[in-house]
Amino acid sequence: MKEIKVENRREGNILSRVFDELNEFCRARSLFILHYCTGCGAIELPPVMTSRFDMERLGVQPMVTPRQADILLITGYVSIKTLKRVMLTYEQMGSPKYVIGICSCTVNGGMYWQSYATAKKLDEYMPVDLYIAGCMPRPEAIISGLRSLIRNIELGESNNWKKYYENYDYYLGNQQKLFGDEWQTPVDVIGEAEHYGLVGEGTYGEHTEILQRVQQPLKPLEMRL
Amino acid sequence: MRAENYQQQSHPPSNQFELNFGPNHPGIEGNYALQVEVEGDVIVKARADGGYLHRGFEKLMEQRLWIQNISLVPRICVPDPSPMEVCYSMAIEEISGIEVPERAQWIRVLQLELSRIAAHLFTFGGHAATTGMYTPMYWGVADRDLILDLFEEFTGGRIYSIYNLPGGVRRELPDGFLDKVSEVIDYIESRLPEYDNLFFRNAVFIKRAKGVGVLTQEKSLEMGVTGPNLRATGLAFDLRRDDPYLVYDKLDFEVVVEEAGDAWARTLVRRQELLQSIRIVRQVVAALPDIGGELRAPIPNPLAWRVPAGESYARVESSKGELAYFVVSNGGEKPWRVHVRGPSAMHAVQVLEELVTGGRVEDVAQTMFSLDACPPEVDR
Amino acid sequence: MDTQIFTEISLSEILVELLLMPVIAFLVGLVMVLWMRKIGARVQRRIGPPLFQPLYDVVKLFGKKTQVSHGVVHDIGIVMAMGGYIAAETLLPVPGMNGIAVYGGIITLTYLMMIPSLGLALGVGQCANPNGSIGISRALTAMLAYDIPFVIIVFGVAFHHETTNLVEIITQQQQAGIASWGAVQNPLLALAGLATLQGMLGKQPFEIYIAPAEIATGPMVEMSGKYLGGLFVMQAFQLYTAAVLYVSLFLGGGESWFELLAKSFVVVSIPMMIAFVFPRYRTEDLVRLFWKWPVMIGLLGVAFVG
Amino acid sequence: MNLSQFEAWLADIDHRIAGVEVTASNLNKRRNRVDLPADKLVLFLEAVKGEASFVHLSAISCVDWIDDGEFELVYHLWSYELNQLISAHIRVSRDPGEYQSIYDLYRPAGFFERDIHEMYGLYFHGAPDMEKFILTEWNGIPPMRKEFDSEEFVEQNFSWQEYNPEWLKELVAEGGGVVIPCEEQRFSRSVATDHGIDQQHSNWSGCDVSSKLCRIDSKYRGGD
Repeated sequence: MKEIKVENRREGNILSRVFDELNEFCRARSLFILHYCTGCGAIELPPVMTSRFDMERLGVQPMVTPRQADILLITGYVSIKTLKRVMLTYEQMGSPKYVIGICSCTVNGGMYWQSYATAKKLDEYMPVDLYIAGCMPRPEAIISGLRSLIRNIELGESNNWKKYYENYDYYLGNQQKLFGDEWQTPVDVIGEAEHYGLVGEGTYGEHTEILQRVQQPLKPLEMRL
Repeated sequence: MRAENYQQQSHPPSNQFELNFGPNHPGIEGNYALQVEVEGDVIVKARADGGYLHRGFEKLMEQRLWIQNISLVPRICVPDPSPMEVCYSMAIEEISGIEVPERAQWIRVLQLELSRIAAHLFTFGGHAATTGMYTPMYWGVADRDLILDLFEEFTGGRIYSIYNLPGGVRRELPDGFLDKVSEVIDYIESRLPEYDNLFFRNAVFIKRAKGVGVLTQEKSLEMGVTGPNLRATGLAFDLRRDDPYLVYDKLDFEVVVEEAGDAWARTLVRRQELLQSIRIVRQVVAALPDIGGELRAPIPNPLAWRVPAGESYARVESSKGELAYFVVSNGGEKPWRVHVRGPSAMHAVQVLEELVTGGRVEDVAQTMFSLDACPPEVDR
Repeated sequence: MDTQIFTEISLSEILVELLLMPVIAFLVGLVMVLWMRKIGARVQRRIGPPLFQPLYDVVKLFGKKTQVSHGVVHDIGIVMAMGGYIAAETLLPVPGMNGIAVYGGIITLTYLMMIPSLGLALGVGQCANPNGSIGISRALTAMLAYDIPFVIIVFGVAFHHETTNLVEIITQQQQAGIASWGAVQNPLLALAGLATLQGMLGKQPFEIYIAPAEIATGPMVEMSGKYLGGLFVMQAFQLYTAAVLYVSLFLGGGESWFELLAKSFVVVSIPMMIAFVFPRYRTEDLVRLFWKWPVMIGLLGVAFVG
Repeated sequence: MNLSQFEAWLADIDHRIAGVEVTASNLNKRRNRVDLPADKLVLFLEAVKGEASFVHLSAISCVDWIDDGEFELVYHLWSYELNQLISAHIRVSRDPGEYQSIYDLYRPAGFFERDIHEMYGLYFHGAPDMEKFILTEWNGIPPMRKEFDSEEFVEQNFSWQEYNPEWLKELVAEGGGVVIPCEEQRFSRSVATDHGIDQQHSNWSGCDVSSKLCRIDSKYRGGD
């Protein structure tokens, strides 16, 4: 086992440190996957889930809504239309959250590199914690990928979700390049970053300025009787 | 206020609201969406929304060599990929006038039928899961995995086999492979009674599935429904029998028909087709050792192959219905145009919209899964 | 006998019991959740989760960094959902601890067991997610469906023992061995009780209000972090409460903890084994079914109560 | 109608509807090709559906013949009684890009016409729904048109993952590794011209191929 880095742990009294340890220990062992089949790699997920490979052994189980989930599996290529929905889903998930890019297409476009319809580098639009390459990766590969994610979480090394807050400007810029300047999501990422103390150097920038200019405040849902 | 400034605001009744089924929804097969307007529990309007899986296959194929596209086409339908490459190869063979050796044809039939069994096992599980019974899904996917193991052994890929070439198949079957096929087929057949007890004789499931999403024969003909969904309405039509390709005319099998046309009938048709596929695989396993000869007809250097100008329309009965490739060549290195007619393009859009409307919220997912809609075929 | 119970308990003892009973209930409930998932795994021919999985889940959910709240009522709803069961635990006598069961009785318990559903309805209503609204309306309908046979059963049992005091009911059953158990004395009521238990736990075929494939887990659709954790805790309580209540009413409670737990796990296994091999009924079928068979059997049982 | 009657019917059709031409017919293989002028299509379809029982519209395919300035529309019709397929070919001018819908004859046409409209920009009058279905987030020209260069679009809008680890750098420094600049990759790269199909052909004739392959080979060998 690798030595656990001290600086990754929150400073404070012993009790809170023990609590953090426990928290991280449990977090590594209970991962809820969002049930969203974005691409063709999703066909290898049922075998992973079901009787033969049984990922519940690792404490991983599918959940149906982004609010409940911890892991966003991008199973293969994401078309631009899907990417919009993936962004909405990603921002709705509660942190700490992890993104796993399954299949070669999430790395570099895969065999659809010529295609006008698919996004090529997933890493540009959201921070990815782990890639499982292959077209498509076998269930064993997915399970071993999940295992290494579990190990990373336990060691406190998988903190990529913080990057999204800290470098929001970069990610937003790439999204705007693809979706146009009017792009906005219902989630107030900057507000969340401020609230949870995750504002970094890259949180604000030219792209967030564009966002603040075009952003229309969300209205509360109309109540009708 | 002046009259021309007055904008009438329409307030829908309070029990009416919009609901998005998908794209991120467990009740949707794959990455697809259905926007429904619900009044109480009843759906008054449904609109399919596709394109989430669009990769521009047809454009990609125009940019790649004829032979490169073989590895591209299986990705069009993920649960049942084998018919795609066979159909594409058949289309090229027809244009260039290549005769496929008999042994290759039998091996292709083996591949197609194994793929069909796998796809049907997958569909049951999905259908059962939409009604809240997850055990058939767990069993079905695990049993399907045995077939994927077979595929891995003889083609090298679990899902995408990329085993065909225009003119034949790539490799000879491994030693002792046919014995393994019969073993797996026997095992799956022995499992079927358990599926029956769990699923097909389950009173609650029958109550849920009967009368849901009824397609009459007239309507399914009008709307271009094909495959098991058409046979569930009482029309005995199967491309394997009525537009025979490969060696299906030498094989003995029945075209399964059900009359009711609802979700239950569609599932029953698939259940019985499973048996027919097992029957076909047995015949192929019995016949293959006696059929010798080449594995593929000679083709020019595939990296510089110019398929002669012409066009062809090849059709295959996939597990979802009529799958067709319209391939046009202008004599170049790359296809001029490949049009994929996915079977789900019909029943996942217009038919689904129509069947869901007037139905209940709890039956949307079931209707979609019982139609065995495959969104990547729609989006391509 | 009544006077003895009232006089013997001191205030400090009651306070300790009030604290201890929910904690024990929670822990046993977690084991029951694990038990349920293990049974499911076995039916589905797989191994299932590790031993401490339910605990990991709950701790992780409470430890999530972002907690998306949809307003005060959303918070209160979850507190009500958990609190209703925590209050119910103090009214469920277990070996060595009676809590405030002697003061409450079975009628109060019945009321308390409805609070979680109502709390959930409040909380989910605030989320404004149509899936959640559909889910909660289904959940309330289902509650209406199983509560009628439930009330009949409770009435029948109380009539049989001529008391609404759970401690008294358990003591009466324990006096003459198995022959005096509710299940032997009123088999029809026990049968109706089993059906009600299935509905109360919300397992297939009565799972309509969760229905992931239809309404994306209905009431839970907008729950994240500690809210979902609260619901996980609620589920543990729910399993415990339903099982122990059934054991107390029909299987003579437990003279020792071992006896009680053994009986509860047997009881709770029955709905779980049914759950994994059935699809779910539609709402109207569910209501029709509950108002027909369990009600009829329950009424017959009441008629035979001597 | 049986098969021999159908044969006679097919032989007679060009007399009844002017301009219809049965260019290929193979009843054994169950494929028949019909070419006809665009304005006669509905007439032909009505006849073929009403008289010869071709009730199933299998597909409508669109082919972009950019050099002729025309779209070719192919209607594939199937008869469940005769087990025959008729492919009716018409040509429509590319420029205004409009044609009439056959939705009232064949309902599956609704999907195919909608698809062709968003992929090729060919508008069908009278179709019930010409809204975008797949490319709702797409603002460019219809992507299946030949003049749309998908690769150019990709190069403009997306960037690529860098993969240049140390071991590869060392290999390349020694002269090894397979380093083919993007513009030299033969099998996927199409030459970007307006619609430069011809240029593509002349560039990549057979002998050229072998020389390029050799070059790649020598690069391989250089590492040894």
